Amino acid sequence: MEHLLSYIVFIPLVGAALVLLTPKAYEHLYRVLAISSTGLTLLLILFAVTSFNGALVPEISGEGNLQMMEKASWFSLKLGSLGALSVDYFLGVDGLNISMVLLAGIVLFIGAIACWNIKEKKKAYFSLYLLLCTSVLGCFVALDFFLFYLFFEFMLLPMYFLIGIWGGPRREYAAIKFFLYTLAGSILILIVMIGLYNSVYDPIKTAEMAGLSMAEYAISDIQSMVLEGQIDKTEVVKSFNMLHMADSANYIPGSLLDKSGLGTLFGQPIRWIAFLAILIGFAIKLPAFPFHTWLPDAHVEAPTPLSVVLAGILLKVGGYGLIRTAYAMFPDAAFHYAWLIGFIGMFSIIYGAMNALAQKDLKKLIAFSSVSHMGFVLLGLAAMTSEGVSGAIYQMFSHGLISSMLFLIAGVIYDRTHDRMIENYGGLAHQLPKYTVFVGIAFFASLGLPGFSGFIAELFVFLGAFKSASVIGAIPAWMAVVSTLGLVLAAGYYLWTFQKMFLGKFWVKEKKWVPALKDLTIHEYLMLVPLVILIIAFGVYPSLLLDLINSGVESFIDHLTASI
Amino acid sequence: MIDLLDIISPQSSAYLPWILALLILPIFSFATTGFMKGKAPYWSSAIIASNLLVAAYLATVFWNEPLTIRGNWFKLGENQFTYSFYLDKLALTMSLIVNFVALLVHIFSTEYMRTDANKPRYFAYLGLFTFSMMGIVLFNDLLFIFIFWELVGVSSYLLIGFWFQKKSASLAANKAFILNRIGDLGFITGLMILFTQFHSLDLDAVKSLMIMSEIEDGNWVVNFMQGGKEVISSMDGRWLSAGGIALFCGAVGKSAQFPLQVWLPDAMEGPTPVSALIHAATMVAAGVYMLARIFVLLDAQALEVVAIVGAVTAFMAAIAALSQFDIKKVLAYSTISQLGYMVLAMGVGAYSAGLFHLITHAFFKAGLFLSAGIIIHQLHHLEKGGKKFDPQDMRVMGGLRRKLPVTFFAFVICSLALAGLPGFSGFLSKDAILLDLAVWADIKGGGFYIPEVLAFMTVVLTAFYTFRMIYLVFFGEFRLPKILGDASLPNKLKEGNLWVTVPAVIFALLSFTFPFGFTLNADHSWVMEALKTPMYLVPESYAATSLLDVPEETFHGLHKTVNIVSILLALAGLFIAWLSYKPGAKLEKTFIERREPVGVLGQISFYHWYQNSLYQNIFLKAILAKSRALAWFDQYVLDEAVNLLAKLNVVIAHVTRWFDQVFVDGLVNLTAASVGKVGQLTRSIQSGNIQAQILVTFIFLLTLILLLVV
Amino acid sequence: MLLLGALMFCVGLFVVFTRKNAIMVLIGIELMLNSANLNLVTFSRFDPQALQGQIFSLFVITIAAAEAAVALAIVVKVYKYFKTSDLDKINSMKG
Amino acid sequence: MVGAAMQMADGLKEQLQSLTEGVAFLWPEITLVVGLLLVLLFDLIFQNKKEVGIAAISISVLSFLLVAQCLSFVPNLEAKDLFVGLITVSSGANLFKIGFTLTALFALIMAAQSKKYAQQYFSSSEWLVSLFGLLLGAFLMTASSNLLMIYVSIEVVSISSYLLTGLGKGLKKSEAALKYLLYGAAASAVMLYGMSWLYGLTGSLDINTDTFIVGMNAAQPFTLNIAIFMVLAGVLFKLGAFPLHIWSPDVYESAPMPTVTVFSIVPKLAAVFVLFRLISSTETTDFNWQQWLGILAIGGMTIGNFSALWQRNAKRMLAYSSIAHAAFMLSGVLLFNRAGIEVTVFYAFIYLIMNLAAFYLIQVFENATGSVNFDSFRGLGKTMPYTAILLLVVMISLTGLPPVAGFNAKLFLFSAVYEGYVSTGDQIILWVFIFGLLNTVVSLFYYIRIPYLLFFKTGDQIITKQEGFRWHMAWGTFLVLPLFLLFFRSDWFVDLLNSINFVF
Repeated sequence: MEHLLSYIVFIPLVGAALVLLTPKAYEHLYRVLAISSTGLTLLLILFAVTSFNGALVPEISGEGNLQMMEKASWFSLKLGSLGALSVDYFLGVDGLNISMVLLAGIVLFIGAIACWNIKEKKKAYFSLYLLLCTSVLGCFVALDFFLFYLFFEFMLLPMYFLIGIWGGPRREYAAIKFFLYTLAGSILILIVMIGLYNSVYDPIKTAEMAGLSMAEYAISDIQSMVLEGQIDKTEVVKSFNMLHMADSANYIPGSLLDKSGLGTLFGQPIRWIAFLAILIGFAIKLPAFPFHTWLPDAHVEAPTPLSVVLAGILLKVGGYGLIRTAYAMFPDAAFHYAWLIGFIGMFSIIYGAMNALAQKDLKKLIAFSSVSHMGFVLLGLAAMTSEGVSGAIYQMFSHGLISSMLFLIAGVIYDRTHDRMIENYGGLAHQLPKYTVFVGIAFFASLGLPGFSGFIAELFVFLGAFKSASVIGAIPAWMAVVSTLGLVLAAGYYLWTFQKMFLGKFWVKEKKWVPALKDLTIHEYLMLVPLVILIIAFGVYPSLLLDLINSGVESFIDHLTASI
Repeated sequence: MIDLLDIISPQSSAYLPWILALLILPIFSFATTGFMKGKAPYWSSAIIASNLLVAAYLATVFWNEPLTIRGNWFKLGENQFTYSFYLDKLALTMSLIVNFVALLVHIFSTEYMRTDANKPRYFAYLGLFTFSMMGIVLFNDLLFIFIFWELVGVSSYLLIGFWFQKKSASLAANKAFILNRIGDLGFITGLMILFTQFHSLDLDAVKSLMIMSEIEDGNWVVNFMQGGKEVISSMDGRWLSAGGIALFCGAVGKSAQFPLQVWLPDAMEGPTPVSALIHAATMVAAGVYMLARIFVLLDAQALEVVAIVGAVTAFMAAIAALSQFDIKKVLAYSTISQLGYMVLAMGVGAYSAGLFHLITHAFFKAGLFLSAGIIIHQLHHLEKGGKKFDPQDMRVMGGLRRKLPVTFFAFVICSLALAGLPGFSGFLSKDAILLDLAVWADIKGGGFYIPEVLAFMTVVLTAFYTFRMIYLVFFGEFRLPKILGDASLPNKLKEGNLWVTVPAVIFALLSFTFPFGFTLNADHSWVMEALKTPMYLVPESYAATSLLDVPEETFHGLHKTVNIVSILLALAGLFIAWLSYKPGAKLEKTFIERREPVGVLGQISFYHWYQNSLYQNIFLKAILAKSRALAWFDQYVLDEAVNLLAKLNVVIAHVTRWFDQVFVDGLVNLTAASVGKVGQLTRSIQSGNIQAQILVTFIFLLTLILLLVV
Repeated sequence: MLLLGALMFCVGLFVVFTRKNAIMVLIGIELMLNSANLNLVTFSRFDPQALQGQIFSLFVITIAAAEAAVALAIVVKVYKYFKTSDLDKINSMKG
Repeated sequence: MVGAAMQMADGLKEQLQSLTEGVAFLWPEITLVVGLLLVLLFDLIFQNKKEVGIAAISISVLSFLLVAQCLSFVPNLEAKDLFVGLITVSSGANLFKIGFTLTALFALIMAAQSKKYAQQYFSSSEWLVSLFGLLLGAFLMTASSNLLMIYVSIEVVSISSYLLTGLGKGLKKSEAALKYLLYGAAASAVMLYGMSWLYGLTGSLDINTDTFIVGMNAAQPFTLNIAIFMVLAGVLFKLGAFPLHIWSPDVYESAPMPTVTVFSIVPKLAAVFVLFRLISSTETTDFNWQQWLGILAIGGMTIGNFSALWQRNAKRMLAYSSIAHAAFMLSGVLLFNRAGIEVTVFYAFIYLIMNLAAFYLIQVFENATGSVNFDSFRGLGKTMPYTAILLLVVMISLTGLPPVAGFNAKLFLFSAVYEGYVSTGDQIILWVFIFGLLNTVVSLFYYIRIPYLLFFKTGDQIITKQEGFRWHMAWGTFLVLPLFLLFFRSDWFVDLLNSINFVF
């Protein structure tokens, strides 16, 4: 199917438009619209995933073997001495993002189902939700930095309003904190983006500009012509293409971010500083210590579907962004800072888990566990081994499913009693046996029990992180060993929570909650059961995902190691 | 050069369905039993029985010719992950034992759990356990062993916490799981080390590559091909020892070794048949089984650690078992102690002896637990309608041999095996261990005699606590009526029915020597023949001296001494127990009133070296305090810092406003003051004053000019 | 002449800063304008052909007059509301 | 002698010819004057019920002007010196003029839409005359290439502004007008003094001539610096840039909405243009424009953004925001290369649209609630959702986030700044770059406040829910659409800018 990715990205937008156009009298249709449009998107994504050829080795630093590519010139302009720059409408999938697209489809669909019970201001809610869907999906398939940034920033607004209007008691604080925090991060990314596109040219368009036919010249010819000055560097076409940015041959000779140029700023190579900026930008989104403090607030205040989407997919934008931009574009800096990143990852794992141990609010606990689990992503990336990076991607995918489930579960109890304090419950297993089963599954999945997807992911990260020292030397082996502590702590906070809330004698703080405590409804099964199936499927049969990402990750690692 | 991919290339076999059946049947039981309501026990027992038949069939087919089956699981980067089954005598024996014990426990539980409303759940959990245990046994891939290792942990968690309305049960379940997890960290670290070095976790691959690895300049190096590409793996040689120790950590958790053994006594919160199956016979032995699987990969240092840990555990737990009141606690400590023996055996290189003890222990300890279960179950019946009491407390027992003769028989037989008296299975296996230990200590010398001393002391202790238990439970008079003041109780107490006694008796029969060979010399047992100690595969400079290299004569020379000493020691233990706990003895008389043991040693014993409170107070509290501190830090420092940044914005906003307006004032006032001297100005100037604004602007401009020009 | 101009400018500035009456401030501004005029006329000597400076000063005078007219109108209006032309007291906005 | 006389006569003839030729190029200014007179006449002739007539005349004159300007717009017009070098006509200036006309026209529409203002503005001619005067001055500012012309045109704008501020009743208005006047007069006096020195140093008022440039290069640096800086002060005053920004919040707060709209756009952009002129003729001197403007830009964006944080009044907030935006434009100006010019002009026009939209929409809310205090915005998102969403878009654009043109404006601007740093290695440009982007975060704090109040808070005042179509929605959409359009196709406008030859 042509333009498949465009359909995937924009169907929710069409859904949003339909919601806006549907009069208030048909209010009940909004959620149907939301579910059907995300459902349709999911179907298309499944189609895309099945037609995705995992064996093709993508180029990472070029468009070779990019699949379902859509590229159209969006605009190109010349700005005086700034030279020509071109922005493309450029979508495509390779091993690095296909899994995220799949995850986005699943989580957004489940999130849409979770929106079922929204009562007030439905029109605004559902249209914002669908807008959010479009921007998230766009983020994962956009390969033009401008387009990526558009979607990346555009996630903030719907999220801001969704938390700020439909959230809990401190929603305004949380919403503003979320917004400002992530904006600060994205400004850092913007800074680097400006630097990048000013340093990178598009060889193909440059050739066009110079009147050279691509039939006669290969890209490398053009690159060497630029390097040798046969094409003047003011004549090149600057590019927002993220894949071109990853190819060090595409850097304009002498530009600030040119690897051979190595301009310095405050005594540090600019490439390193740019890498750090982009790292912080995405680490905020991820979130990693010490940039995580917006997350607990946002999660606690966000309504359930939003928590699901936030933890399930929005955080992954941070990880994916790191892979696609920071790592692919600055492999040398990534290697230089591997120790730092690995350490942050390790520290986040333990710090998040320790914090979770002390939380009294169920949602906060899950939020901190997210911090802990996203630490694995950083650790895996820092390792710069194929196991580590696969693990990082797998962890993002798996955490997307598991944390969605965890937040749905927290939502179930909150829906019934409007209270999330762990200490206010005891022995719920008597009253809500089926719910307890799902909680148990979710908790065990999250603490990395084999058979669930989280285990595979964490195992890969450990293997990759440990291997790093002897293969590439990015991070020392002890980081992996120390990080395993996270597993024990995870077992600690989940099991204690489980024990306090569900085991022992039945007890709740308020008598009036008792009649409200009914077991799962069909609607809740509808969300939880597919998640359980997916979590187990990806835990037992990792090839489901690995076949999609393997060649991409391999190529990515080759790209990294070639540039160190 | 060997290509890794060749080693782990898929191997198929027509018997794959049979092996899969061993896994699928129990998990099928897990999946379906929950819906069976009242029929659950029969349903699941039937499934396990068929599983046992499958295992038996496979054992007959593959006893002499091990079977390897391998298939691809997934590919991660260039690394092929495989699943592989390996059916050798060890695996077959284990699968037989697991299924056999499981079957008997199922049968036993049918009666034991008859009145429990949640018994479908119970039997389902048992199915899950059998499934995971079979996984550990059958798979020949460390990753899969680890996976099922964890699943076993979960089923243990579920079963310990089966009566989750009891807070103590749920806490015990947590404790078991978390302490096991701590051990598993080591396991994972071991996996990391092996994977990094060998790019595979398949045991065949690991072993073949381990043979090829060498120590060069203190580095552990191995060269091999992987899919046509040459790989040179190299890391510091110390990782080799670390890897072994790390993997052993997993066993420390699962097999309840020092310092993680504290979960096992608590795990007695679970139903007694579960204790028999999981926490005595099979699951806790998985650690030893795993050690056997990786035995050849351990280097001298790792083995020393294993031996020392085993000896210390054996001794500590035996001490702890001396003074317990709870019959299951005694058995639990005894289990820990016996597991210590097995681990010690592995550590000294007594592979066959260790596994032999694993097998004998599985039977006699299961028998002990089931017998104890009968006692508890029957005493529990007395509780109905009457006053509540703790049916596991030996203080309420006494003189039960008359009321429960079959149980008494089973219990005593199994106890004799446990104490290691000739004619019983425990004697054979313990003797084999002690012999190898003695040889090992002689080779090593020096401080390595300590494990030997500890092990021999444990023999005395074992006999002592075993017979103390027998005296307290079965001899003397029934103490419960006195405590409750109800004289009719003895008449109500009845022997358990066939559902429960038959399994116990079967185990008792298996605790004699004859199932393992009509001999008093362990070496002549078919088990020792079947499970031959393999050679170490680690590079020579790191390898321990294998007992296989020790001349036969050394063993012969020591054999008699060891035999006699151990028998004497066991008898000594028995004698002391008789002295102190025979009916009418001083200790026996006061036993009933005692709240806790007397004396420092008694306390140490009773509180198990205070290990629990040590962990509670030092580690747990520290961790919780730290986590609270971190949470506080997160909320009040980190978050505040961010808020502070926001507030700083506000402050800057104020400052700039001040700059904009108030500063104007100040500056203007200042000017006013200076100008005032000239004469004109006396009045104060207020903010919002246009002149002041002009002035300030002007001053700004001047400052800027000065700054730049100067 | 230039010095005189500079002096006038400074005096004008000083008046602008110190005088409390709006009219006086205006006069100060006029002084400043005139100092510029002085300059312009002086410099015009070096520009004998076009005499641009002198023309400029004519424009300045005109504009100053216009400005003064507007200013006075506004002062009248202000006086209507505040009953004073003291700048210290004309102060209702802050922030 | 005769020859010389002949030459002089020829020169005179030429000059006369150039004068007559020049008039033809001044048709927009002339149209304005005609419009002004028409309004004045109409006011004199008719006695009552003049509102409709005056409004019709003024709006039609401006509309005509706008259409004519657009139609006659030629991008690559060769720059032409008119009136013996007093005035230079260029495409760039014409582009700006179109923007001014558009702004003025919209201000009229705003006034016409509000009952409060319509009565005030169209019942007599003063306001319109002043507005036309301001516009005329702004037109001339863009065309002046002579210090005299610059001074005169700035004064025309200033005096009109004082009048516009002071017109109508109200204590605050008169106070603001007085302060504005005193401040402005002082600033222009300083500028004039500086100009007189420039004249003295170069012997020429015509800043495009060689004599001027040669004289500047030969001048003693210290005097030159002071003189240029004094001239700069006058321009900064019009630009409302740091440190001559102090007047703007008071004036913005007290002046009526349509007037503020004009204030916030027309003089500012005209000042930008004058700044370009000044720089182009003094570029080669010792005066370090980059450093000066860099400091002013950093100071301006910081002071503007941070001061805006604490405002409780939408107009005051926008005043500070416009200070910050002026500083952003300055950071484009300071590059002074082709890219710098283009991005500044791009930014200026996006700023124009954003501010028009912002003031327009705030006026819509003001019409509904009668106040521009933040408190009055509470909960209006519920009752006037569409307008609120439009305002949200505008605020997003002002912050500089996608998908609205404010983002492109910032992106291009900072790209140019970045490029400027790369090519010159000047530290100050780097700091401008860093401060500029960090300030964007700060600006979100206050821009998001209005949507925050609109959507998150509930108000106490009861405004009937407006479900149906209102004209202001159409106008608002009309203003907001270009923001989207220029985000998605900013090349359209940039291509236009590319084709213009900016000559100063």
